[in-house]
Amino acid sequence: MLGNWLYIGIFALVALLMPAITILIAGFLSPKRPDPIKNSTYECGVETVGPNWTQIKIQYYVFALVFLIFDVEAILLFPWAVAYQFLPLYAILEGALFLLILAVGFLYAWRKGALEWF
Amino acid sequence: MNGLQLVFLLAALVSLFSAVMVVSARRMMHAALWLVLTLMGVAVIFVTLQSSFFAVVQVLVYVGAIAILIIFSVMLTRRVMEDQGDQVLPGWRAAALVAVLLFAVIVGFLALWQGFSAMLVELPSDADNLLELGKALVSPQGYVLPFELASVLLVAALIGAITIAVDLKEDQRG
Amino acid sequence: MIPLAWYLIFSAALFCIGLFGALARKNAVAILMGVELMLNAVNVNLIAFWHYYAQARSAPYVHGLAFTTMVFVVAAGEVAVGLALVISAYRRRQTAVMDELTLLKG
Amino acid sequence: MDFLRDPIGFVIQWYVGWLGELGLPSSWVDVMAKLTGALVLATGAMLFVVFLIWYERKLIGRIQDRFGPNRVGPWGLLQPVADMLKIFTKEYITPIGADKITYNLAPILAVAAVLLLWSVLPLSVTVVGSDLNVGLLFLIAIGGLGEMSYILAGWGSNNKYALLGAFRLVAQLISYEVPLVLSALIPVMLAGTLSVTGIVQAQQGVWFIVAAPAAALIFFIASIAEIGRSPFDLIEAESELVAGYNIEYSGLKFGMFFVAEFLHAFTVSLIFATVFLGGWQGPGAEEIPVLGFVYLMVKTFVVYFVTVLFRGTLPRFRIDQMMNLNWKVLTPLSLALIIAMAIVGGVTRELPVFWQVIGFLLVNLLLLWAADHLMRLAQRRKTKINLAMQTGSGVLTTSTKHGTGE
Repeated sequence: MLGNWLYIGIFALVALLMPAITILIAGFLSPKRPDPIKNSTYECGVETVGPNWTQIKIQYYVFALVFLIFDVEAILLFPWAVAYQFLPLYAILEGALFLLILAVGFLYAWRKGALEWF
Repeated sequence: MNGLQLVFLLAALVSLFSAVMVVSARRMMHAALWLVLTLMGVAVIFVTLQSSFFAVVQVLVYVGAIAILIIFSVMLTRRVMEDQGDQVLPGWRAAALVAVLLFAVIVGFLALWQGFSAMLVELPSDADNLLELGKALVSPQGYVLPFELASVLLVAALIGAITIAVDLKEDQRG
Repeated sequence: MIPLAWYLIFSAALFCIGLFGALARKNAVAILMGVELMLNAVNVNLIAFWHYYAQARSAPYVHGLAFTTMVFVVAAGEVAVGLALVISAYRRRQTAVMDELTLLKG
Repeated sequence: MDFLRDPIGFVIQWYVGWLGELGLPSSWVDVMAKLTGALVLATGAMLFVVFLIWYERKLIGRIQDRFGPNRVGPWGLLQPVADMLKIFTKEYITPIGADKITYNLAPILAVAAVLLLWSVLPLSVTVVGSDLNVGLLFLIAIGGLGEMSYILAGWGSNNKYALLGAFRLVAQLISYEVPLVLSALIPVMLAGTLSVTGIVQAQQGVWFIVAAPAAALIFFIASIAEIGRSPFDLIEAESELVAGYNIEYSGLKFGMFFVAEFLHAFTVSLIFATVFLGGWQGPGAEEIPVLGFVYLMVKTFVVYFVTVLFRGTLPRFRIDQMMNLNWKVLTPLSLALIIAMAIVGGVTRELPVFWQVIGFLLVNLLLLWAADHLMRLAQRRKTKINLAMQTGSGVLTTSTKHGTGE
């Protein structure tokens, strides 16, 4: 069990180091002639106005919220799905009930117009 | 000291350090990004406890969803002056004292418990645990009530949060 | 393998850092981050004790895992509603600093 | 003969044996073998991108009635190599006020998140990176980790457009992760395990795309959206969004996002082939493992071909259409699908496998038909409202709920 994770840990290190080293090597090969115009923030050639304080729309929050709810629901359902073949019928119906309750909340969000992109 | 202990210590140090950065960073965005690192460290600690399922769920739910939600909220509640100036209340010293005292009390009490010095040995395999967890979650002798209540709780959270967030928009428009 | 004590000390430290964050930070989102740290510490504790009790038995032992699942659910609900409140307060009063949200002081 | 039947496994065994003979302690041998495996697989995947770029450009060229790259090397095969050499010597331009750490971490994390997916995928019977018991969940979770790199890039660049592009992209990705996660539940239900190897083995008789075509379709569409390609390529809609989160990147740092995108497209095809098309399963794959690898690659390239075909032929979605497709079609459909399949599976449990599969298939097709029908109805209603609004005759005009926002 831990051996599997050891491989993933090593793989993660390799996966992080490989692009990092490639970027570093390319950094040695490439020229470095910075100047203020080149380094300025890209904004269609016009001088940037203000710091990058942008405020995003509330819609993003709502999508992230629904996503979070479904994600958590999925972690409850994954063990249920693994055990599915060993479950009696009433246990399967309990899982279905779980999803139906959630579907009610989803329908509410839909009716409320929370899923529209304005 | 063996390799596993080394991994644990590294993960614990990284996550504790970044947890300190979460509570002390001036810019909220940096605090949120440090929080991601803390959560990843905790995921590694779940791996050393041989709970693959929760290690992955930690990444999926905390890093993939909760951290993103927090980052979105940071972006939604920015004010130009917000990131300058003190980010802690005047009474932060008292809070620090409380935290340190609590830590001392917890560790002190735990040290009295005879299981404190126990060693954790490697479990045979945790493949079956997932299966057993799935059975327990829907069995009437197990956790079927919390399982269904979790669904209700999630729906309540969904409806509550959407009501708060979306109604407001209508207020502003009208 | 690793002593149980390490996990308990780690989770106590994480909990106390989170507590400090929840008590001392001005920004409401930061307070919620502190709460998330505390919940994570709870999870580490639950899984550590699950391992401690599972290794002593031969039959599968899942109570700690079921509890942890529920903590995940509660954490998700808490952060969803909490952040919605913060955003709502921010949009009404243009601030996310807790000290300035003094509507109830009258 | 062993070598011919399973060259990769043979080399691995020989290498591990050779390490053991060097007299290292066994734990070091283990670590060394794993390190080598990871290095070879990761390097191979990175170099494979060169070929993928050629393949895709050639294919897109043919679709658009062009030749595609055909100057450098035979059939233009060396074109991506030339491009790579060029991008290696390009200057890094770091914008003023960039958050250095996050800015530089983002391209690395983008590639790492994709590469890490390869660590749990079984390539043949004997070549299994890591048989994790939560493999499928791991794939989804690491896919989600990639989102973090876009946020890092958008935030680190200190540019309004980059930030907006990043958040738009992340909103898209997290939305499409919902049907992805939900439809991934169905193979888990059918296989009874989360391990990717277990899922492949469970498809010995019937591929899951036969038993659950609707789930496969949802998974496929959500996967294409996850890699952010056409028709979901709103992130790099150059004419509208100044290229999104990667606008401030140059040189190889930009190239890394590019590599990540191409590799992700292929990896997603690989995941789809593994989860729904039986992975390395095929006649004779058990006895001759190298055949399994060939089968897997053929299946993956078929899926990849379809994604490129999508890219070459479909116009881009508008963002509200894209969100509607996700929230109003795919998510409810996958919810209904899970409930229906769970109940059908529970009822037909006593029947032989054949009838069970027929039952699953019927439920899937029924739901697909119902979804199609409902979509048509909704479309018709919308057209009616639009017509009524244009002529200004109907009472329906009062129902203009779709405001312009704040």
